[in-house]
Amino acid sequence: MIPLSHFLTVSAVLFAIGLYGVLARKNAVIVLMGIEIMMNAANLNLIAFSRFLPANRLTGQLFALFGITIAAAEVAVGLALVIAIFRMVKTIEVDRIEKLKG
Amino acid sequence: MERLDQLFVLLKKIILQFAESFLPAPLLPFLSILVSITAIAIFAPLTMMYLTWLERKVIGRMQNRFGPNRVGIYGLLQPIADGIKMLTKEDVIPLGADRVTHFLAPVAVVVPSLLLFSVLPFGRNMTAVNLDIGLLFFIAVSSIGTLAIFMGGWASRNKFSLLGAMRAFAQMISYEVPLVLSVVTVVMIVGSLSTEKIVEAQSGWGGLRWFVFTPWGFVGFMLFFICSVSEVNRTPFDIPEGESEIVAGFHTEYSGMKFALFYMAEFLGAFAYSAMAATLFLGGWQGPLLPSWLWFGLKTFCLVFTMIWLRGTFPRFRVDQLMSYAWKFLFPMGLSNILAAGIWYHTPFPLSFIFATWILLLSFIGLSRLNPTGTRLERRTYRFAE
Amino acid sequence: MSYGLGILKGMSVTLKQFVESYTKKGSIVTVQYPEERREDVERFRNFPILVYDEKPEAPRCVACDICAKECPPKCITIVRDRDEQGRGLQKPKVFDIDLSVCMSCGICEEVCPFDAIFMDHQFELSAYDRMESLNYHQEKLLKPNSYLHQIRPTDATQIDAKLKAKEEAKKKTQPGTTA
Amino acid sequence: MELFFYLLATLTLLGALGAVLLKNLVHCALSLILFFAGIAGFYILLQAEFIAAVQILIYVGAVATLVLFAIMLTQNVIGETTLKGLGQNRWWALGISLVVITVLVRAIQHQTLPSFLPEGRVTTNEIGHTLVTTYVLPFEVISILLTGAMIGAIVVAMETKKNKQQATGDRRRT
Repeated sequence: MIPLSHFLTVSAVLFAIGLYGVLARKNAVIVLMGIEIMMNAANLNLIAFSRFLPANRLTGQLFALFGITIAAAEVAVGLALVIAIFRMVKTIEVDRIEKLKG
Repeated sequence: MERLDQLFVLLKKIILQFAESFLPAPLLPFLSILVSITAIAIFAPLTMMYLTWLERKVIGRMQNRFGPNRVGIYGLLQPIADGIKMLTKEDVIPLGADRVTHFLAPVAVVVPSLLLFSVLPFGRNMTAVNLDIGLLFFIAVSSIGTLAIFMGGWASRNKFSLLGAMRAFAQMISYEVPLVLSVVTVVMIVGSLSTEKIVEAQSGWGGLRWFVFTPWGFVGFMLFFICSVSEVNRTPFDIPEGESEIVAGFHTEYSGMKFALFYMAEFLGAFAYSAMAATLFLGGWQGPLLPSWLWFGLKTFCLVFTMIWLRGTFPRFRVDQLMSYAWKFLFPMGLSNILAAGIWYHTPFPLSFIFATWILLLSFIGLSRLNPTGTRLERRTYRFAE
Repeated sequence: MSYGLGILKGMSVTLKQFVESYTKKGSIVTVQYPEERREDVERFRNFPILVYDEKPEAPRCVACDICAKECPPKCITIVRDRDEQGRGLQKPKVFDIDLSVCMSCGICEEVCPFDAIFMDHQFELSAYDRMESLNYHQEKLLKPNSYLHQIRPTDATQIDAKLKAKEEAKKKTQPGTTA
Repeated sequence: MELFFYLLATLTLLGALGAVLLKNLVHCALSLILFFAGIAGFYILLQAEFIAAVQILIYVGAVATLVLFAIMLTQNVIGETTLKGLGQNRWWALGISLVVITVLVRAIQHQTLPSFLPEGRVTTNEIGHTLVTTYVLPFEVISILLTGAMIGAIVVAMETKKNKQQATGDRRRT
């Protein structure tokens, strides 16, 4: 019987890995992947709590469902932006895209 | 009759009883799962082998020639000969390819198409894994196959296979949407995702309760079947491995056993999709006289035969026709099908059929009128290599 | 309202073919080669053969080398026979055709003024090594006129009639000039 | 049961680390897919099959495809996907994420968490039912959000006449 704390530690570690990915990587696509990993870690927490808490067990799963749809929409818009940036500036290195001129 | 109908279920019971004597008690549930897994693991490759044989015979006969008839009587040992040939062929890994993905791609293609079999209701209480979200599982697993094809195409690091992989990607995504829409109508009417309940909902009146006889069911069946032909990359939607344009598409660089796996995945997918089409719209294993698993086999065989028949008849789609057909015709048809099913569900009997057919006919004519057939590609503009 | 009927029409054609292949007698055209054989077609041409009238030593060929010059892949090699004093004879000493090169186009048969070379119907000539065993020498190429009659009756009779007519014409002019 | 948990945990952590650390972009994407599959495995362990199937359908089916398409579109040459690797501020990033891990794990240890498992399972039609009765407002808002995001993404990424010339133009200049 796996206690709840195990699930929480795993999702915490995953969240940290996602955070590291967002902060350390230069390529915009990998940054978006990092955000995806963080979103998934949060969803994992939701489902873990919905499994262990005796109160109405449904809300956790419902909010995880909403979390998944929002993450999907967010990735779609993020990648559209990345492609638009690539078309203009020919590079998607995050630290090179800081020129604000038109 | 009952014993014949439950033949395989009784067989499994006998095996379990026999194993009970020497196996410890907690292992029994694993054993029952193991038995159904081995049943599928034996059944799937066999059907795949004899589907290849069937395809070559039927297409041969359609082109006024015999199919394979040299190896064994009527060429029945031909699949075994093909298998041996595939095994003994040298396994070439191109220099530029990165080994890991090149090796993983065929595995990642076959595994989903085998997983599809676990949810199919082969007969009365003969579904391997009776999930209550069986249909959702079927669709989710079939979307993994698309990725594996991309892996294969990208890993072999040559222009043709990458082109094929990108084409496969675009095609399978844009045909998955109408597929899911046509499945939504059945789920909406039956009210459950489990394949068992869907089949039970179609029983009664000696087969007249099958969904295919309702207006929305017929259109849904057509949509599902067309989309499944394209999900499996078979003619007339086989652009990813269009032999004429891009050598062999995503499995150009594969030879020997790996190519056999790609080939196997295609046929397993074809069988699984036709079985699901039969379950959803033709009343799975419902049927008056014959045992249930025979009815399931007959219906799936007819659908697979139509897939092969399509292959013997139609030329290949152009890429832009393929895309516009999916988004401009099948997708709106799926939406109007859901509308028709909703109306059919809530109106009393005589009126429901009239309304539903009226809506569907209207949308069919309207969409066919809207989609100009015979559009030419606009003049190609050439950009010189920079 | 006829959207989609084209598809059904197309599919009905292939279905008809499929069903007919079982019912109609002549619809399957394949010939099961080793067991069944296609009947011989007169103008079928495979590799060339040399024809002799009575004795294999005196073939019709006079080693005029026209066919060797005309042969596109140049697979015919002819050496004229010489008698003791070294004068050329109207007979080839060496006449080789390299069957692995010959594309059985039949040009040698057309250009031959003496109707000495014809295209054979025999095509099962596989050999183990490419070089030596497919380079047919004169003995292998020579075939009696009767064989020609057997495989190409109409052409053979016409050619015999033509030869005979030439024979008389020569005999008629021959006594004239000697007298 | 514990065996599955540890197996899945290693699989998922490997996938996440691979997605973040690997040099070759497409390898990152493939390990991301491994990560998504691992998360779906966790959901099955937590008896949330519906969410696991939805996770596979949406993430492995669509999001990973989207990421791969983006990688393909933003790479000038196929295969040349090695990149300059990590940014120079990666030590800072490592420090911050370590701090985050210690804070979270400490919080989990001190918390008294329910350890017994309530019986009864959440069935799919229960989810469907509550989704359309008590949670109907967020359900509608989500559908609007999704359509908005979809149209927005298309408009942003679309190649219009204006920026089509820009795309080809740039390449000719550099």
